[in-house]
Formats: sequence, C-alpha cells, structure tokens
Amino acid sequence: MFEYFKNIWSGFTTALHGMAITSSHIFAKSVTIQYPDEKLTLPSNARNRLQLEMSRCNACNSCAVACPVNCITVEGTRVSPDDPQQDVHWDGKPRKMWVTRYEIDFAKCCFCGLCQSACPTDAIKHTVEYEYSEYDRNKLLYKFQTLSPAEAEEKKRLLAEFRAKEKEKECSSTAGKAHEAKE
Amino acid sequence: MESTNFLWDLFGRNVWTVLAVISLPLLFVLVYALIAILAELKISAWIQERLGPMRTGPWGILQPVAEVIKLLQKEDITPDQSSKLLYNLAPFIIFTGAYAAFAVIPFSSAFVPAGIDVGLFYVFAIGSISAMGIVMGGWASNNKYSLMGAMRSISQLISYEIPAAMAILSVVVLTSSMNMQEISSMQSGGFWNWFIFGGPGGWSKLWVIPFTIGLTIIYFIASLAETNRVPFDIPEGESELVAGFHTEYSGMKFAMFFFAEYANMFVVSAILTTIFLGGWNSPFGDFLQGPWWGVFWFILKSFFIVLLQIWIRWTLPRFRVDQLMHVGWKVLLPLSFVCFVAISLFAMLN
Amino acid sequence: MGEIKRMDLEYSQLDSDRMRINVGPQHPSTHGVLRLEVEVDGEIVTEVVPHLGYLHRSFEKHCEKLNYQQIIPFIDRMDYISAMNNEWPYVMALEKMLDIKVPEKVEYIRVIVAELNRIANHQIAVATFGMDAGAFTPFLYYFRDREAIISILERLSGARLLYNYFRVGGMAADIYPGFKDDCLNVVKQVRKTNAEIMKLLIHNSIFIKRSANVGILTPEVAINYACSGPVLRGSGVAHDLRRDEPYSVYDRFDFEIPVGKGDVGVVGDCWNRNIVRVHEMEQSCRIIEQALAQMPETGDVKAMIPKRIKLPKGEVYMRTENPKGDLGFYIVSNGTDKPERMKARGTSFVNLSVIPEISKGYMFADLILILGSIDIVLGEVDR
Amino acid sequence: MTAAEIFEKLGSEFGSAILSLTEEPATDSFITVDPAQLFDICHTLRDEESLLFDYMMSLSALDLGENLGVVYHLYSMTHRHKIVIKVSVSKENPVVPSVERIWRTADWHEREAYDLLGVKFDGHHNLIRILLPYDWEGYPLRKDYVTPDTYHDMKVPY
Amino acid sequence: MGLLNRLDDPYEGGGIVLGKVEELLNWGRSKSDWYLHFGLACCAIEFMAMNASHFDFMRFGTIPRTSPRQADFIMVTGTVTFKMAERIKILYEQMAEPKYVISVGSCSNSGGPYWEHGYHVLKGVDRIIPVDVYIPGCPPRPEAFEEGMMQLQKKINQQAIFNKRKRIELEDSTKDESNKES
Repeated sequence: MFEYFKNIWSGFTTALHGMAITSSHIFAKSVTIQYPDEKLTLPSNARNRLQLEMSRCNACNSCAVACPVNCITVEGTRVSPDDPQQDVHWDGKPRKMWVTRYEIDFAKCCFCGLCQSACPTDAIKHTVEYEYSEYDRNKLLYKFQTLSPAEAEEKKRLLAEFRAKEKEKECSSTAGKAHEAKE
Repeated sequence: MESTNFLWDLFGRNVWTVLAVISLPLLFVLVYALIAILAELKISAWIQERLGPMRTGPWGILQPVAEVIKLLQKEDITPDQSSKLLYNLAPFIIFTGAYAAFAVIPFSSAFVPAGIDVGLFYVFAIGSISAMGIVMGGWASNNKYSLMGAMRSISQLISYEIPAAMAILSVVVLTSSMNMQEISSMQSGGFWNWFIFGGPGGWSKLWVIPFTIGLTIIYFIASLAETNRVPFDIPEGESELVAGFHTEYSGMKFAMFFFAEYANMFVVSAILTTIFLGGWNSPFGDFLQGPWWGVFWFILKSFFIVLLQIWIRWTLPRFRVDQLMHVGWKVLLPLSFVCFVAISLFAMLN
Repeated sequence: MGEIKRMDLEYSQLDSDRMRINVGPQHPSTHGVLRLEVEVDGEIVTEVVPHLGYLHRSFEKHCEKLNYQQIIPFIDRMDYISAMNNEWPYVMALEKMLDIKVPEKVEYIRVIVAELNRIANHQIAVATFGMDAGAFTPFLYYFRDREAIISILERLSGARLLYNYFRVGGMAADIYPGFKDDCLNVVKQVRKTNAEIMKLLIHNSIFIKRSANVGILTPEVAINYACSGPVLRGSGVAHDLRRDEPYSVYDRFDFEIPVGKGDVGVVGDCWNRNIVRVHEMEQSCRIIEQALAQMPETGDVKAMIPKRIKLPKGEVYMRTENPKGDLGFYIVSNGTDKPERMKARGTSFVNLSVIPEISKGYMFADLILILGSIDIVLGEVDR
Repeated sequence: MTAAEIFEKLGSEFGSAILSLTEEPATDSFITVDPAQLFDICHTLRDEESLLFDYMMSLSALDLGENLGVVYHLYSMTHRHKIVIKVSVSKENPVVPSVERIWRTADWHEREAYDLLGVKFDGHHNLIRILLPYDWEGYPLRKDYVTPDTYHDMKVPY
Repeated sequence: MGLLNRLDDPYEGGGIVLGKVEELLNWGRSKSDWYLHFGLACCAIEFMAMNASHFDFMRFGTIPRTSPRQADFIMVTGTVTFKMAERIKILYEQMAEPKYVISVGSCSNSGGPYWEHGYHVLKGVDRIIPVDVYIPGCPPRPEAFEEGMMQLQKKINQQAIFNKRKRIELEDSTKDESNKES
C-alpha cells in the first residue's frame, strides 16, 4: 500500500521536476544559427568542395592515384617547345605539362582529404564552400581544365608534330652518323 | 431556463441566427486550431532552445496557414484494399464529434450555442463518437499499424472515460445540475468560489479542498489520455506504430484528424475550465466581469490548459500500453472514487 | 556451462491468432535500416527475426581493392557515429605489423579525440533511447552539446562526421591553439547537461517504468553472445579493454568502469544498459582532463608517418574499446600494399545478435526500447 | 596460457587432429586443426578448466586461393588469454562443423561467412544469407567472383 | 520569396488573378513541406544534427512525418543498397502528389565511395525514383542540407499549376558559374 502511494507520488514529482527543467529552457536564449541570414565561419582546414589552382597543377596524377573513390580524372600532355603559347607556373617556372582534362565528380567524392595531402604542389585544396546543390546530377561533374577540347586537341597535335620532327631529326642524324661511320 | 444566447435575444430564432450560432464555434475552432498548431510548434521549439518556424511570415506566424493551403492541394489517396465508405467517413465523424461538443460550451454568460440542461452528459456522449471514428479509420485503412493504433486508442478512451466521468459527477453532486451554463454562473465571485477550491461556501469547505484539487488533476490527466497526448500518445506512438490510426490518410482527410485533435484538446480544456476553474468568471470577483470579459477569461483559461498540455508533451516520455491501463484502472479510478465519496459526504453535510 | 536452452515462454495461455508485423527497414526507430520481422500475440512479442543487409556496402570487398591509406575513409563509414574510435584499432594493427612506435603526443591526441567521440556517441545513444521512449526534448539537449564536440573535431580534422584523422604512425594534423580550453568547456557542459538529463529523463518515473525490468540480459548469455561495451557492462560484467588490455596510454589514467548495479530495476535491463553510458560519459570527461594535463607540449605528430605502406606477410587481429564495445580488425597481409583479406568484427553486429534472445515475452513497445538500449549502428552491422 | 602451452594441451587430448602451431614475428600465433574434429576441440576449449575460452571475439572466413579458411579468435574472460584457431577446407566441398551451439555469437558470424564466401557450416540451425538478398547469386568475397550485370532489373555496375 | 513581390506577369492566358492564386498555392506548398526522412547511413546523423537546435530545420516549415502518405518530399540520406531500393520505390509510390525527392550525399547521388566496387550498392537513387535536388557532400554540412531545401522551395515556387506547362527548367542564378564548364 505504501509502495502504491510512493509510486504515485514519485510519478507526480518527477513529472513536475521535468516540467521545471523544460520551463527553465523556454526563456533561455536559443542557440539556433539562422542559416541563410547568418553563417558559421568554418575553420580554414574544413573539407568541403575541392578547388584546383590551375597555375600550380602540373598534371602529375598523384591526386587521382591517392583518391580512394577514383572521382578525379586527370589527363595531361607535354608542352611542345615550339608551341607558340607558353605558360608559366605560379612561381615563375615554365609549365611542362598542359592539363587537358581535370574533372572531379562531386557526386562521388568522399571528401576525405587524401588528394590534398598527396598533391606535391598544393594545387588541389578543400575549400569552405559547401553550398552547391544542383537540380541535375551532371552539373556536379566539375571541369577544372582551362583549355577547351579544341585547344587540347591542338596541343596534342603540336606535341605529336614536335615529336615527329624530333624523330625525323634523330633519324636523319643517326642516318648521318651511320653514313659517317660507313665512310 | 433563460436563454443565454445573445444572438437569439437580439435577432430572434430564425434560420439565419441558427446558422450564425452554428458557424460561430466553427469559425472559432478553425482560428483556434491554427493558433494552437503554431503554439505547439513554437513552444516545442523554445523548450528545446530552437526557434521553430521562422521563414513563413514574420516569426513564422503564417505557418499554419501555409500548411492548410498545402494540405488542400495534396492528392487524396484511398488505399486500394481499404473499405472505401468507412475510410472516407471516418475523418468526418471524428471532426463532427469534436465540433459537436462545442454546442454546449458556455463561452460567456451571454453566449452558449445550445444551452441544454444535460450539457455535461451530452459532451460525454458526443465525445464517444470520435472513438467510433478512430476505430472506423483504423480498421478501414487495412494497415496493421492503423489497426493496432485504433485498438489501443479505443481501449485508452474507454478506460479514461471513467475517471473523467467521476470527476465530472462529483461536480454534478455539488451543483445538482448538468447545465454547464449554470455550473459556470454558480462559481462567480472570485477564484475562491471555483470548484477547484470546493465551490462557493463558507469555511466548512476547507477539508474538501484537497479532494477537489485532486479531482481537477485526475480530470486533467484523464483528458490528456482522451486526446491522445503525451504521455498517453500510444495510439500514434511514432517509435512503434508509424503514425497510429491515421497512417494511411493524406491530404485534407488527414488535416481533419489534425484539426479534430486540436479541437478535442480545446473541448477537454473548456470542460475543465467550466467545471473546475470558474468558466467565464473573472478570478477577481466583480472586477473585469461581464459578458465580453467572460469570453476573454474563458478563452484565456482554456488556452492556458492547452498550453499546459503542450508543455507536458515536450517534457515526458510515453507510457506503455499495459502501464497506461494500470494508471487508468488502478490509480486514477480508485483515487477518483475516494474523492467522489468525500465530496458526496461534503454535499450531504451541507 | 552447457548448451543454452531456448527460452520456454509462457507468455499467454490464451489461444489467439498471432500477427506478423514488419518493423522496418524504414521505420522511425530502428536506428537506421534494420528490419525486424516480429510475431506478436496481441501486444506480446513471441518471435523476432532480424533481417540485416539493408546497408551492406561491401566494405570488405573495398578493403581488398584499396591500399592501406585509402581504407581509412571507408573505416570511418562503418560506425559513422564514432569514426575516430573506428580508425584507431586499424592504425594500431598496422603500426603493430610495421613495428612503429608513435610519438607520445600522438598517443595523447588519440586518447582525447577518441574520448570526445565516445561522449558524442553516448550522447546520441542516450538521446535516441529517450526518443524511443517518447521523450523528444532530451534528444535535442544532447544534440546541442554534441555540436560543441563536433566543432572541436572539425577544427582538428576538417570534417564534421567522418574525420579521416588518424594516420599510420601519427595524425593528419596537429592540435590547434585553444584546443585545451575548448575541451575543458565541453567537459563542463557535458557534466551540466548530464545532471539535467538525469532529472528530466533517467529518473523520470515513467521512463523507469518503461525501461527497468525490460529486456534482461544475464551475464552468461551476454558472454556467450560475445556482447561487449555498455551492453555487457550493463549486465554487471566489468569488461573494458581500456583497463583489461591497456593499449596506447590508457594505463596512465585513473578511471572507473561503470557497470549496471541494479539500483533501479535489475542488472542487465534496459535502464541499466543506458545508465552505464551516462556514467561512462563522466569517466571520459575524467580521462580527457587527465590527458590534457599530461599531454606533452611539443612533438611532431607527422614524424613517423611512412610515405608508402607495405605490410610484411602475416596477419594481425587488433581490437580496441569502441563506444559500443570491442571493435576488432583482422588483417591478412600478403606483402603488397593492399590487404589480402580484411575482416571487421562489427561491434553492433555482434551486440545485435542478442536481440531475438532477450526480446521474447516482452511487449511490442518494449522491443523498440530494447533495440534502442543496445545502441546499434547499421553501418557497422551490415558493413 | 601461451599458444604453445595450449597447443601442447590440445595435442595431448586430440593427437593428430591438431595439425600445427605457427609462431611468426609479424603474426599472431595460431593453431591449425583438422576441420573434422573442430566441434569437439572447440567444446574442450570452452569447457576445460585451464582454458575456458568462453568469449569468441571473431570468426572470419577467407579465400586462400585453392582453399577456404576459417579463423576463430577466442578469448577467455576469466584467464584473459587468447588463441587463434584455423581450419581450411577445399573450395569444392567447403564444409566446416558449426560451432554455433558452443558460442551463440557464431550464429551470425557463420551466416555471414556463408553469405560472403560460401563456407557451409554443418549443424547450423538456420544457414541462410544474412547480408545479401536471399536470391543473390555467388559469393562476393571469393577472389574469382564476378559482379553481376543486373539485379532485379537494376543495373549493378556504375 | 514573398507573396506579392513578383510583379511581372508570366501567365499569358490566365492573367494576373490566376497568377496570384498560383503564387499563393505555390507559397503554401513551398513553405510547409513535410518530409519523410529516409535515414539510411552517415548522412542521417548529420540530418539529425540539422534537426537539432543549432540548425533547426523546422525554421523552413518542415515537419517530420513517419507515414509516407502525409509527406511532401523524401530526403534520401545515405547509401541505397539493392535490398533497400525496392522499399524506396514502394514508399515513393505511396506518397501523395505533389511529391519531391532530395538526394543527399554522394552515396545517394551516385553510389559515392562505393560506386566502383560496391556490388550491393545502387549507383544513385535517381535510377529508381526521380530526384529533384542533389546535395553533394559526404556527408554534407547541415547548412548544405538547408541550402538544398531552399533550392527545392525555389523549384516549387516556379512551378506552373494552371496552364499545365511542363516544369520550367530552372536557371540557377545564385551560383557562380566560374568553376563550371566554360
């Protein structure tokens, strides 16, 4: 019998305790950050959308190798010495590779940061940008290359021409050498 | 009994005034439900240190309006295997049950839609209609969750009807009237004359006050159960039964359940206000007393009870089915009997 | 101890029809995508058949295809609530095989981030358990506090949930200035909220009625089912790898192992499993405070990270104390930079297997609470 | 007890069924046993006073090329020692006695091993797939597994 | 997007009244979106964090519903496996029109980290149900969820109801296109 009334009493008082606690929160200041109007400042190392700095990238492919999900595609072609358009890197060194294709599929990316640490020139970096939702999935495939496909073809052609010329030269010089040797 | 409806005094009884009398509570229910929904959203948010709806009008006050507009546009699905007639009828029955109860609720000394003499009895009878609607909805949906929710709901409603009835009965014993308007007018003259404090009477009523307060609490708990609110929201317990008996309902039919729930909350609060908290009486005797102030006090008190229900909802966990029955039959019922006997004794002695 | 007998149930003498209810895979309180096929007699559960695999993401296949550094992000995604704790046994296993001794400072950072994550995990566990019981508000109070922990971990590693912070032989980044103060603030806030939740939820009469004496797991059954973590400790078995097999620098800290004592309900019921988590948060706070005091100021956290990981031929099984229990990794190496086979002993996988055993004979509503008290993460169950 | 002592003890009891003890630097030492007597060995491991391996940490199956292996990681809560037991069976007839009745935790582990590698556990009360759908074909963790093109009209490869 | 701040009339046949009614209807739908939370994996935890006090998803007028019948949009947060895919389809079909889908995180966008070797992972939830908004991230930040929600609201607001035109292809003016394909 005593137990019965004790139960009722404890049920009643614990409920009142709870209500006292919740009521004390009603007038506490809310912690909500009203997102579109006010935004949190993210730490500088936050891992959100990747950004490629083209002047640093030399198409070395180490990010694509490091990526555990293979969402980075890198293609490059060597800069032909007789290309009329010569580029320099951010530090003033001449560019050795044209980046003909650099694509990151953010629909696959797992934002692990391994590409960032693998990059020897700090070209690829996570930014604090996170607002980039899309209506179409294909728009999440970001293309970072600055060359248009036609230009890329052009560069490839130039390199091939240069190589062919080299080969010809080599052939002629070896032929010349052979000729000399014969003599 | 004198007519307590100002519309009839002013315009006489004709079709138009009857329509006006019918539509006034309906208008009130709709406006009130919108406010209550907003209050629920906002109070829950404040308790949890959030803000709640903020982007629909200033401070989100248009949120319920947006919800109604949206629900009107939703597709109305009738499940393939359901019992069509019952399925479609259920929400209307539930809403009717909630709305019909407003007929006898005295909003003011000058306005009660239908001042019938067996008001309390009527409220109880009409309240059971919504139970029927729940069973119909749950059974006709042809969904296991709905069915279980409906069964739980019905057992809960029946069990808690009895303690609530005992609480009301003791007030009837004290007043020897079932007319809600009469009960209200008996409690005039300050809060000391409310039935929560034993009703009008001299110092001899002091010993009965603990019992009347107890009955008020018992009625309040039972009313929580009857409206399926936490901690008695087992029929819709999200963690077990997806959404209870209205799992299969969508669009406007669901909105009717939604409205009926909030309307029911107001009905039980209004009954509590009328029989224990002095109805439309001002708590300060003749200060701010009158037909118009009556409306103010009545709605204020009832809304306070509604807020209390909301507050409790966001504080407590919920009971289990058997514990619910335990609380109903083994705790509330005996206690309400004890209080009832004590009050009857008091009534006999006076 | 012989063969375990199937529980003989005398739940009901009434001859009534049984109903089979499907809970999940998409159900508000299955904590993910678990599907339970429940046979009920009225409201009483007579049989529970779990169906797993709704989140089977082929983790072990991926491990065979990727090299050792690349596996870490996938390990994060196993028990995604406590990713820091997941990475630890893996890097420890590799360090053991490569025979790397990590710098002192790294050990302390690991202890601190793991304990912070343990608190965050238990906060979610207790919060969702409360939500299963119908109390929504404690859930949000815990999540409010968790945000502070998450922001510390984010500043350290750069991500909010899946950190990829551990490296073989070190950490991905050093701690930031002001780290200590942040941690101490978190500890203070955790204690304050726990005191509040104790009153609001844990000692609430309705909550006790719901969770005490429900889902009783005896120590013998728990050990036979190889339960671990708070599930085992709730049954009164003080088994904690941090003390029993001290790894890293755990032997330098003074902390207790909370076990279910049965002060409410009986030992091994849902309430006791839950209270163990609340007490463990307090113990984690103590460990964090001690670790912060002992942590060496200097040291290069990246000094010992090998450029390329190539394991010697062999195999290793390494386990540590995850917030949910023992998490083990069995790595078989064939001498290349990719594992031959890697098996993760998912804590939740093992703990969940006890569900059919302990939920029979209770009510349907209790089943949800029992599931909540076990604190599973489906990412780890299905992998 | 160390692995060598356990090996001695088991050897004295089961003789030729205990095949070998491997102790290498980069490896946890393990005992290889004959699958035919596995159940009795495990029973002894659990119930023998000096062994009392009442806690099965993990059960893993692996593809060894020709054979399938099953590895048992055992732990004793009272003596706090560990042992690794290994068996290997041929791929054509991968039948291993089930230890589910000794350690109930092995129930799901064995189902998982069956699911992913196709090891058949003799004596298991309910050996069905656990992670993959019941109508899935093949054992994905075998080295020669080829991912199907479609499953229920849904394309599997990207 | 307020009620009356768009004064230009894009409705040639219906006139301004119809246009305003349509705006009102769209406003109602966009401001009160109840969602069916499809918490599958890691993203679901971030989703819970977004619902919590710090980010408070309910500010957008969203209320969680457990029954698909009452929901306006699904948030698929996590990896969809083949075992799960059929369920998602069923639940999507159970929803009442108008209905929308937000795909959250790499996994449901395209299989995410599991797109290559995941033999049991559906490579993108858009293979079984139409997706309206893709939110990238693994998992996305809670703010990113909210940004995706705002994108959905924008999409709803621009829908034509009366003249039965096809869904307007949306021009996304808020984004900087600098990184996109040139």
